[in-house]
Amino acid sequence: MKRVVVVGGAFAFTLLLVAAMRELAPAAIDLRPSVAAHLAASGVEHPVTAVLLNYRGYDTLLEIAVLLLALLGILAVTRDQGGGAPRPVDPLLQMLARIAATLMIVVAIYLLWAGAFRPGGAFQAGAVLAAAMVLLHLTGLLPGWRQPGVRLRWGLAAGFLVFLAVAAALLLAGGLLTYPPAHAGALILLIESGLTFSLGLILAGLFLFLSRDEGDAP
Amino acid sequence: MTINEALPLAVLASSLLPGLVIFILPEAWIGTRTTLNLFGAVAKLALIAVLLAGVQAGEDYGVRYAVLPGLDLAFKADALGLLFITLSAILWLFTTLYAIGYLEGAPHRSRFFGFFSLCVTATMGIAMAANLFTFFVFYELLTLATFPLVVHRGTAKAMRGGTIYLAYTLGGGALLLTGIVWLHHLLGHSEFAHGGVAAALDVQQYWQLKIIFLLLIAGVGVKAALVPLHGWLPQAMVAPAPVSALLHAVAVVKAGAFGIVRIVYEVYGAEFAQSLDLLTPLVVAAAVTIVWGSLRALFQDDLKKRLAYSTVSQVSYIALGVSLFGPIGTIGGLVHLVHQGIMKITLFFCAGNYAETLGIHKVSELGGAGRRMPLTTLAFSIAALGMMGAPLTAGAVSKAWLIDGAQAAGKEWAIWVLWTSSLLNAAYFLPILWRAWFGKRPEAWPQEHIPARSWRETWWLLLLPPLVTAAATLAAGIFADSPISPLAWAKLIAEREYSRATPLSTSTF
Amino acid sequence: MIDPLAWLILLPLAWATLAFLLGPGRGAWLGIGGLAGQLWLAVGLAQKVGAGGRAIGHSVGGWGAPLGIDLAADGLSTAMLLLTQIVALPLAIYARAYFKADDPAGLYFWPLTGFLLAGLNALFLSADLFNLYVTLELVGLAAVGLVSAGGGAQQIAAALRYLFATLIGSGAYLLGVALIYGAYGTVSIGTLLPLITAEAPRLVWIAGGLMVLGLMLKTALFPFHFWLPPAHGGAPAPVSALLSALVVKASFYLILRLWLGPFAALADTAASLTALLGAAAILWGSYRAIRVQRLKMLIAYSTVAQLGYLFLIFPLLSGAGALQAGVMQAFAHGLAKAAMFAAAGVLIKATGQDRVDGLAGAAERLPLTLFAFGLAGVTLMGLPPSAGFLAKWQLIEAALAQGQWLIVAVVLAGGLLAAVYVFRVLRQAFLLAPASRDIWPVPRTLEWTAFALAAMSVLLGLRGLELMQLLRAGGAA
Amino acid sequence: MTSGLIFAGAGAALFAMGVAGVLLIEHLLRRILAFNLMGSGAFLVLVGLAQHHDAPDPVPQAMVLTGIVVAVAATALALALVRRLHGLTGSLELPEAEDD
Repeated sequence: MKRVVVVGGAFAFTLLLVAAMRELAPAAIDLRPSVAAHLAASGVEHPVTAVLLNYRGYDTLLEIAVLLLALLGILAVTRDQGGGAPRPVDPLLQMLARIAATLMIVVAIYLLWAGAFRPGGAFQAGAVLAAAMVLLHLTGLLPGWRQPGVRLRWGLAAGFLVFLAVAAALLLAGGLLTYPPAHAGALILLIESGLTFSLGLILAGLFLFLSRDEGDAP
Repeated sequence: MTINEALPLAVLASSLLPGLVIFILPEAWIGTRTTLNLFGAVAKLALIAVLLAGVQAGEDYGVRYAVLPGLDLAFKADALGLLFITLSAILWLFTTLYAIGYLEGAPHRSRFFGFFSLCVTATMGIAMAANLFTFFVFYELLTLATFPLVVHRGTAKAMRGGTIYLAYTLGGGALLLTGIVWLHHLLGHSEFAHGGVAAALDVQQYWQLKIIFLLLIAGVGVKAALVPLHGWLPQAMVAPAPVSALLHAVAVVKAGAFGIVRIVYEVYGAEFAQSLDLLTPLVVAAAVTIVWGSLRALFQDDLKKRLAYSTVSQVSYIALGVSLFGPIGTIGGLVHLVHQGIMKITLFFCAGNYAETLGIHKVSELGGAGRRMPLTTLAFSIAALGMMGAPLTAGAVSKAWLIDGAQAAGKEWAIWVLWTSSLLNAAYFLPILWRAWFGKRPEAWPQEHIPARSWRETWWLLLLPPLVTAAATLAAGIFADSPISPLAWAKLIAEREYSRATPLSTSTF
Repeated sequence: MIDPLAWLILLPLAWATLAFLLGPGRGAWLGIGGLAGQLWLAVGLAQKVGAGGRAIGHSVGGWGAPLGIDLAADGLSTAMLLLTQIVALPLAIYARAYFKADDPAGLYFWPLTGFLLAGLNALFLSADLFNLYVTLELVGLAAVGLVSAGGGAQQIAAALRYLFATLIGSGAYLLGVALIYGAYGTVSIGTLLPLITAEAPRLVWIAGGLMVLGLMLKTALFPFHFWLPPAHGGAPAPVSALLSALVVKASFYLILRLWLGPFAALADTAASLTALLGAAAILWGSYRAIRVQRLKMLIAYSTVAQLGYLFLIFPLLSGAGALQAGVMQAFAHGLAKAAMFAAAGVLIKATGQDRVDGLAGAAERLPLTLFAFGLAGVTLMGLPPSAGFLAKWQLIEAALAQGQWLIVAVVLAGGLLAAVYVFRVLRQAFLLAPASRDIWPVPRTLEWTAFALAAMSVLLGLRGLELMQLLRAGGAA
Repeated sequence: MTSGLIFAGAGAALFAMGVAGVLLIEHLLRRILAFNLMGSGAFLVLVGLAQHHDAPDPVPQAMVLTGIVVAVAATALALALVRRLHGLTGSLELPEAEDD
């Protein structure tokens, strides 16, 4: 009964929504001209990166906070159970993984650099870094993480702290995340570098902290 | 802040501050607690003396401040308020003395006296409220502060009594609040003023005023124990004797009766209420309550329950006097506010003495108690005779004025009600007196806690308060015509109420 | 010059991160210090907004809406900011004494709480629909993290229910935002205000419905309340207090903000239905609170009921006084419910159990805590003198002015029902205590912070003038 | 019907399917997947509807990037909770709510 109601409701909702979408006239406001007009002052050349880190950089600041927060939530709920011994893995696989991981670090650096003028950026770069770490973990080269020590904690928080420090400094200088056009490029690169590093650790942590949980136990 | 603004607040503070300090005092600090209590009570009396003199000389005492935009917490010490304040403050002093004796050695005394002081503070606030909003604030505070006292003993029976008390009073509070907010919405304020404020409204709104009157009277009628809203009062007699004294004489039922007075005279105005035909139903309700309470009292063997039903009946004398349109009835009602308090508190003190000293709780156990405890029984007899309206007592004065008032208002049937009630009073009080003085003394008292020592039949702290209030019962009757009697003050109030024939318009605010 | 708007967001973010760097279980003083600073900022902001009588804004990035994101503090958002810091500071002091060093529930309390408060402050200040989505998620995930921290199976299950509810809620909100952007090309509230009219295309109506429904789910309005009692009743006391007092208010605030702002033209149609759900919440929540055996479940169901009052104001918003009543109720409930959960935490710590009828002995030994519970109860019952009473008065008056008798009746009935469940607890104080009962000693700080919160909920009832004047500072964004 | 509108319509369908999934599916991992479907639907609507008449708009694209990160965070937290629940109860379904 519940199933019929929910599925029927979902179907009706979709139809209603699509019908309503088709009636839609062009939007009253078009932001593309103003995105383009201020691109020169934004410090980056790619419009999406400009929106992400300059025009709506505040969204991104809070977004990183959400990510760090999710990691905290995972740490708070996870218990150290010691985990099992690393699984025996084919040495050939391990060698391939080492090579892949090295390449992935290079790719991450490229993505970070490319973000300024084409699709790419800190998040993508961080995701590749994290993937490298997960790969190493799965091939038995990197053990799962316990409750983080002080160095790992700094590593996890560094990117957000840099972002926060830049935001605070700019706020003292005038306005929250109001980059002076002359230094916008450098500041954004600084933020992105920090983020790439920490995002890599955080995203990897989402996997590696959980991998030590007793959920693993048979 | 001028002296005239500070004095009403000082009256509140004189019981609020000792009360708050007492809450945090350790249980064993008996001396400090007693000193604080008595200091507060005496200081309050001194402040009230100043106010009495000032009001008689025509001074205005009042203070207000805004709680919300357009909503003021406002106090005034006028003649009517002072009548109630003086009564409560004097009786508070004696009830405190009595309670100190009564609760000696009992647990939770800091809690008890803390809430006790809060009760009196709430009563003072009710008496000095200058608008319905302030009145309601303290009216509900009184409910909250009395609940812990009613359930003080912590037994299942006490809890049941307390729950019933809360159910009635909070329910009544909800009705009262509805009426007050509604009126506040219509008028834009809820101030009290001589001659009333409601007449300023349009004729089209009169039907709303009638419903509001019903809500307001039902709200205060719960505490005033108007039939059929009286059910809590006999249940609440599970409380310790000083609390019963507080409920019946000092604070709670009086707050209800006082509310009726303020609403009739200073919200609607007697003449306006009369013109809306609101007073006649109130007279009828009061008359029914008077007879019903007395009838029920006849059949109670439990002494405190009999006294409780007697209160139901007697408090409605006040409502009756107030709703008899005319100054004479007003004087009768107002003076009974004081007289009933003095007499009923004496009766409860004495009932407490019987219970504490000899373990007597029932009328049927009272045989010969008068010979064992002559002074207590003497005080009881004076107060009981006063309740019947015997000559030379305060009760006689109230009754004479009420009967004259009924005559003047052309409501002869009300005289019959009063006489019927007096006969019923005699029917339930005289057997008690007879039994106590002349009944057969039992082999052993139910539970003798306190042995007699020479002339002292019980602790002096238990004995002194009923003797003083019994003496006051006689004094208020014999010296009724003196300028400092309750009667003289009631006349002053009636004079001020009826001298202003035209209701005040709201523009004076 | 210190700009209070942006610092109210950066400060908690900063101390949360630093607390994380200090390590598990550390950072209490950092949090308390940071919160003291936040309170100072919020009070300063309130003075500025109140004195100026108009909203204060801040364009993040210096671009200005619609390209950039705007922050705005008008009377309503300033009031909510004030409430948040006022409630959170005593609770932080309480939490420091509550969590023992090795308590698994407290290991990440400080950073999670910091992010929670940053999310709340950012939410109250944001004037951008998409940015509000991010703040909603920040608040929601922090709250779920706090509920689940160190918990057993029941608590984890409660956290998961809460998580799914809050994710569906913010998902619906996000779809609404997507439709709005599709229709108008902007998500800035200020820019949208003149664009959305009663003749808006059907899609905008759907968007408004989705957003409001999603937020109702996050506010646990009846019948979407199912997730709240286990989550609030199962978490550690300081967390329950933060959640019940503040977190559910955030999504309510957002509904109010949308209702009064961009969707004002569409809102009338749903007002009666909203109030009806509010009335049902009051009756059902109170009924459950009267029946349940566990103290914290009682308080949690009381939250379900008290949230109902907030939704009674929607049909009255066209007249005077309804917004004021809503904000007063938010303050009254926020302070009183924080006090009540704090007091419950003391009672549970002292007796080692959580049943209402097992408290008789504890009450005698912890009179201050019981007094705090009582004062908070007075506020919840709406009895004078308390902020709850003023809220009730304003609500009844606003309802009378519009002839909404049903609302008057529900408010009065709700107060009486609240009395039933509050006195269920209070009467334990007066029962004859069982002869022997182990009472564990409890830090005095816990008792006094609970009392301070309760006292504030009562004292606000004696002086609500400034708060109401603050609300006059209008002009969103 | 432009390509943007097709994307948006598909997004609406995905969203509805996701919600139905979260409501109906007891198995927690699949419920988390359903939630992700729901999020993807909303992102598709955001990007698709915005370019419904015209060329791509960078603003909703940036918003979607932000939204994806938030969804990743929520998914990770949900997975952690589910694993913990599994560790404690051995079950991948929610126990009956304890209402008292």
